Amino acid sequence: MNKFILAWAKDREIRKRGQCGGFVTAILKFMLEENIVDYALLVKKGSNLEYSIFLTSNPEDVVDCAGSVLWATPNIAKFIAEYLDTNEYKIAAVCRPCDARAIVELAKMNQINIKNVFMIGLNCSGTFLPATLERMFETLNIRVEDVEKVGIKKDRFVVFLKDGKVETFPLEDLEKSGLGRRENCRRCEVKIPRMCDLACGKWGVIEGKKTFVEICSDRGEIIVKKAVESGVVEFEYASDENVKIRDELENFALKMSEKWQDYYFGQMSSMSYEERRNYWFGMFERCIKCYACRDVCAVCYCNDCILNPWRLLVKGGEIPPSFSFHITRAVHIAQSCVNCGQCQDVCPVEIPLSRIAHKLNKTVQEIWGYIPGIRLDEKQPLSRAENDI
Amino acid sequence: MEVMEGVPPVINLTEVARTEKEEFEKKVSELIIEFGAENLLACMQCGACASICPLARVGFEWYNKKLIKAILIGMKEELLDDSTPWACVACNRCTEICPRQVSPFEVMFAMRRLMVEELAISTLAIEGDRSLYEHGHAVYMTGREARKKVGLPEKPPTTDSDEKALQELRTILKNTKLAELGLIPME
Amino acid sequence: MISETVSETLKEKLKFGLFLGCNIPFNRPDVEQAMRKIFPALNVEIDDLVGQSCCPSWGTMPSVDVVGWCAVAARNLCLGEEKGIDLMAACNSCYGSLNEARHKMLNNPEIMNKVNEILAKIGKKYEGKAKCRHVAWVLYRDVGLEKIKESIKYSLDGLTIAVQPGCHFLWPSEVYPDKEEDPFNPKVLRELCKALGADAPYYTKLIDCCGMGALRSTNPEKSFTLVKEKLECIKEEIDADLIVTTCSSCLIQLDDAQERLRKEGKISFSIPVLHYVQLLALCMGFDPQQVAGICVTPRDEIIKRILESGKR
Amino acid sequence: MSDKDIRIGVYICHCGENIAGAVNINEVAEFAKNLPDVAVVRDYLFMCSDPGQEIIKEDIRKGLVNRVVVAACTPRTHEPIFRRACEDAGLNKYYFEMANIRDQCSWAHWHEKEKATEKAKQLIAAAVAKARLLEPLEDRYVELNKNVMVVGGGIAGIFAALDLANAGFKVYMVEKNPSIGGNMAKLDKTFPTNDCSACILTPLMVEVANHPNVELITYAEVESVDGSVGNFKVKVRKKQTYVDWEKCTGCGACINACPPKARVPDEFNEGLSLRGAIYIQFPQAVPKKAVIDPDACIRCSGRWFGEEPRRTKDGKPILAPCEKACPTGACSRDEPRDPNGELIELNVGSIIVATGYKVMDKKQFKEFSDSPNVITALQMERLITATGPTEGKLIVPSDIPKYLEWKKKVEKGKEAELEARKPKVITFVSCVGSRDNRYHTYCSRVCCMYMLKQAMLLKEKYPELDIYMFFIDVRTPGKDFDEYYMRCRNLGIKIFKGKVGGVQKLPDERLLVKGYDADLGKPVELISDIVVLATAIEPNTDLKDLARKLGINVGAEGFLRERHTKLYPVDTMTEGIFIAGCAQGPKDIPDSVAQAKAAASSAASLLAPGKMKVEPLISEVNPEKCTGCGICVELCPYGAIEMVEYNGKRKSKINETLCKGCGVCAAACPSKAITLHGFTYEQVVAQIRTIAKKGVIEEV
Repeated sequence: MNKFILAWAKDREIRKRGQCGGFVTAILKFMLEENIVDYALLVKKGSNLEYSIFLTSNPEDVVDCAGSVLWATPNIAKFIAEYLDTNEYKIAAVCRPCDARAIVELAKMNQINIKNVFMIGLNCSGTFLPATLERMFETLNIRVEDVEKVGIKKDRFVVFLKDGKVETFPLEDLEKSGLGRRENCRRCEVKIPRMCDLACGKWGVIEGKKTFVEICSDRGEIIVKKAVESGVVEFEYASDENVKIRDELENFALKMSEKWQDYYFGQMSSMSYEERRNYWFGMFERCIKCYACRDVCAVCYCNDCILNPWRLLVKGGEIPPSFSFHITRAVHIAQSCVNCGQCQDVCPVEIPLSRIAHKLNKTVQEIWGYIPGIRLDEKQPLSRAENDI
Repeated sequence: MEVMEGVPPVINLTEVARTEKEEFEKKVSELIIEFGAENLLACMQCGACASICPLARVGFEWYNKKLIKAILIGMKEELLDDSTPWACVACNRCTEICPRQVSPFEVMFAMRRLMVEELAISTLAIEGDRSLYEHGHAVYMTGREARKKVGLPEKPPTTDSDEKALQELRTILKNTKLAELGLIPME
Repeated sequence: MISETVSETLKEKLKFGLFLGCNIPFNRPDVEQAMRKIFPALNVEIDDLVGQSCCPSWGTMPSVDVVGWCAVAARNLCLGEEKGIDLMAACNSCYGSLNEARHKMLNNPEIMNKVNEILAKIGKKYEGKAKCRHVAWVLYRDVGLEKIKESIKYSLDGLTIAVQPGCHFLWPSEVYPDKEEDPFNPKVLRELCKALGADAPYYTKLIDCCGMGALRSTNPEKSFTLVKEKLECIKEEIDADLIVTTCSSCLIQLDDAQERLRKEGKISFSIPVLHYVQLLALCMGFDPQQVAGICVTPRDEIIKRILESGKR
Repeated sequence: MSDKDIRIGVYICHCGENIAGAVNINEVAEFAKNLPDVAVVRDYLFMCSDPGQEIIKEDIRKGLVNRVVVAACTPRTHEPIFRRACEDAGLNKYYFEMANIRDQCSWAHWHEKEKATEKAKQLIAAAVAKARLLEPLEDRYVELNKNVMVVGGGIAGIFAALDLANAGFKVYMVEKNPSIGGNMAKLDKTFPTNDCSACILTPLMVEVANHPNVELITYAEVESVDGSVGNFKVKVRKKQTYVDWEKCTGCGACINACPPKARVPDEFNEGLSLRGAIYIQFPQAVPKKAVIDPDACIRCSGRWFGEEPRRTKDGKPILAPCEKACPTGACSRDEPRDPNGELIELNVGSIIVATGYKVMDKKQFKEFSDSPNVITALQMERLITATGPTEGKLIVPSDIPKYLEWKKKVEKGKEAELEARKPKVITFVSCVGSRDNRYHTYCSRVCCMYMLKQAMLLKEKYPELDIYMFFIDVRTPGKDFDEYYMRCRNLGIKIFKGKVGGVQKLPDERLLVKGYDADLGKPVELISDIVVLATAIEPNTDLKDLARKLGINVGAEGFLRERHTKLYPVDTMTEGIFIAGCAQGPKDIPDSVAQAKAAASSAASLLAPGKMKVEPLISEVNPEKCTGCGICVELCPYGAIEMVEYNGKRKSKINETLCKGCGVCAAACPSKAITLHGFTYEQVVAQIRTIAKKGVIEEV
């Protein structure tokens, strides 16, 4: 089988309800039906801007979760590591690139048994926080109730209204005014999750409701073959034109990220040492030590965190905590940080935590050429001994 | 420049040390290092540089090895009076083979720089710098017959025929020690 | 290294800034003319680098102030860097002074910064990309021996050449963009001469200094002892028909001093001296008056011999 | 912590003037008195001396103190001494802590006395802060395997092996070449007595080979080393010899049969002659066995091992010449041979590394020309020795091919005239690659002496020879060495103080030498027939690799590093591994032998008791805290950590016999689930906090 295919669900209902021809929904349903996996892990849309992580073993439930939710920022990797025993159960998970990268990182640390996690990746050019989205609708004079779904098309923010109308707005202008995508998404450097078994998305599809699928692993190929054989999924090979368009869109998105990285990191590096220290220490002063950043971190995994009060570093009852609280956290995740942005999302005092973590990780990348969450067989640089006397 | 051949029959080290301490602000070795011979102190006086030095071969007094030794001892006045450094052809054989990477060539030239600083140079040596300032060329000739003879335009496409470029060069030179020492007009 | 990439990109176009220096345009313009003839014929574009100056030569800025030395050199190098090309020199002193200055700047950020502070005053900045190449290396490595063989009209079969690469072609090998495999047994100039059909054997004093430059201006007598030793070795060991150098200083010294030594009765022979680009120009058939018309030690006979014997 | 009864004694050493010269002892003592839990503060001229130790013991015995802090010099040499003092007085010796106020304080800040005093206070406060958190630990004992592996069969290895074998230890001698003997076997005579090298070496080679306690494993290299002192598990790869050594009698018939096309430079003759693809390393080799160099072998009869022979028309097999020549069938190619050779596993308690040196090639010294008549001193050695390529006849090296040609003719019974040129002038050049920033900054130590030796041997044998020697300095620091030098001068050898800067070839293969004489203050030049370069002694190319396998250190110059230059000159940082000979640094034969015997005695005294006390300063995993991420497993340099099942989860576990207490795992563990006893996180953090607070001990 070729690496690149265009595929869609054969079932008319699924094709109608699902995004891009319902390929992902069909595959998940198929895997549950055939008992290839015990559970499917996906995101379910609620009313208005609500959503929830949804774990099911019932194939029929999958169809209810069809459709994309750009304001969902589920912490898939953390959920798996925390609540699912991947040695015991087989799971198919729908992941965005950052989720998939976190899963890979945790797998390297023996926290997830990746053999039992089938990853269906979704291309991603960014997500929105529900609260930000609400403010955006307000600014753009759109009623939340009227919105069917939202999307991003190149540099435009697209709103699909329930009455069938489609409105688009320049994303960059929105973002410059403090709206738009989450900060980490703007800087994100992985748009197509090739570390998954299947990387799916609409990029590269020229016409019709189809999903562009890049098959990234042997088992991914087997599943697609089986699904095709069982008549659940139909496909055609992607043409050179399809692939070219997809590459162009990916590069466009990456270029945008590069610009944002230059912006955020440029801000940091243009500060003098003094300024920079004052800036960050000022930020850390705000900390109320709620531990949310730590608890939500997709690549943290210790049973007994050394930042727990009275364990070695942090005094109980002291607020703000000593700066070593933040430094320790930053250093602990520096090599593995996948820039998922969860820490920053949850911070009640709005410290730009993902910015510092991402910047530190970029430094690790520069020194060792290690990009976290890309290759399972590549050890983290700080966990590796070089045989060089 | 007066060429002083020969060394005093006895070198009075006590006197050399006293002069260096009492009469100069800085040790001559420190000055030489400042003037570019960074590895001066690595020298172990093995003599390899002297074995292949053209100056030593034709009988100059203070060729590389001896110059370094004299600097390390702290001799200054004798060296300032001597012309050897100005005869150095900068051939750099010594740099190539020096086992301590001292670059004796650089010591020779640092010595020249020290002599310039102390204005212990003849007008002859200054001439090149003046010519460089005047024309942009160290060697300069007004006679253009040779160029015409071989079928070339009278003036080469250098600072010689480009006033703006010459001014640029002069600006550069005015920002160097040449101007500081008053060897060319100050800015 | 950034500098390598510049020469890589040059490979396709083969374009160099012709760096003249002082001795060539004023003393030996026939060498300049020879270069202006041969390179276009070899399909190498040359740029005049209008506004270039002295490299600076050893007796000037290098003897005064390291930063000043580098600043003058950097201005010349900038002329090439601004056009994305390397410089090319036929004078070893220029080759040495420019490359040593560049080496100092690349290895010492402090010098580089100070130089660029000075250059800023004339609106220039040197980034260390452009370097100075030697004509011999350009001919040997970029143009290639094959192309040289193809381009010549007259061959030098039967001639014995004593080569004089010159000190700044070899040392300090660390600073040069092109390096002889063994700087104490240089091969490039010998290969270049062989490509013209001549024999260019090793002789004991092949790498010895000619005694030019500061040594000659400081003490001509002492300088001439060196050149005499060298000439005698050439005569005795290989009895050369011709001396070929790739350095304008060596050219002047070997050519001038020979005449003087003859007059003083210190030697009794006469060996014509040519710069390699002149020899190549002659072999390519250019007008001897233009490309080799200036000398002290007579060349007429050897030129006649070349033009008569080796027509291909 | 405060509920425990902690009474700390702080003992400040003056170290003569070493500490007291920069640190104000009284001020520091006053400061220490006010530190929490400090019961006693005393100072003394030399705390490590007997009366000094007695002060500590007395306080312990009287019950005045139950934790001891000594502020003195380096724990590397002195911690064991003070620990023992505590133990003698009845205190658990791990209730001891040391503050180094000499190496890192008084010495470093000798000219800043106030700051030195301030720093001493902080260091002592930090040590006190740690001492408050110390725990009692118990020593462990490990059983020791009494076998020893000696790596390298040169003169040092041979002596180490013989001494141990004679003391009753089983010795495995691993040598990478087919024969033992090392570099010494290549030498003609040895200074300062001019003994014939072969005469004193070969009997020892035979003795070690025949010793019932020694097992020779030649043509073999160490592949891997696991385990630790007392229990090293070594894998040795015996290279494929392609000759059945059981059958080979060393008769040499095969060597003569090997065709000229298969000839390559002979390593034993330093490339001055050629050897066949099948060869015996040298005539006096031990074991005297042939090997085939598979890279040189041209597969004469179109046949390799295990391949069917081609056959003549009448069906007879066509055999390779060596195969045909061998009278015992040792060279038979009927059976296939594994090119990887054989892996031998050894269990040993101690290892002695005596892998020797190599001399620098002259190739990199371009200024000395590429003439074949410019040779290294080791080549000169081969040129003058009776076992060399010319059987000791002195001719210029460029004519050796002529000599070999001539010899072949004579051997075939033909009459022939030898036309090789005999040298009239020989020049020696010292410090080639030594004392040279571009190559080796060290002095190779033996060059001056061997140059003098060669010059003397030459001059004595050929009085008409002119010998010129160029030294930077003549270094003869050894018994009878300077007398040897004077003997040379008296023979009329011309000695110059100055380095040769270049050698140029003359058209007739003679050499123009350009030197310098410091005494005349002038460059000098001469025409010489042979130039001998005293090229530097340098570490073997694979020494770094071997050191890595053994887990021992290599110094910046590339030689094996001893634990302490003066006090532990044959020990390494890895317990149980000793070093001797030129692998540790350039040295002459007497020094190599002395070191070898010292290494043997160190190994013997370590292994003789059969068991050994091991410090309990090792790491331990708390499985409750461990998340099983496995970072520590990857990082452990001793392979001491593995993942095990614990309550149904994978957790890491540390093997205490392998753990050396380096602390890498404890530092790397993100959960801090690993404790390094004696350096616990709490203890180290307490030290750091104290220093960060400028000597104020914080109650946590």
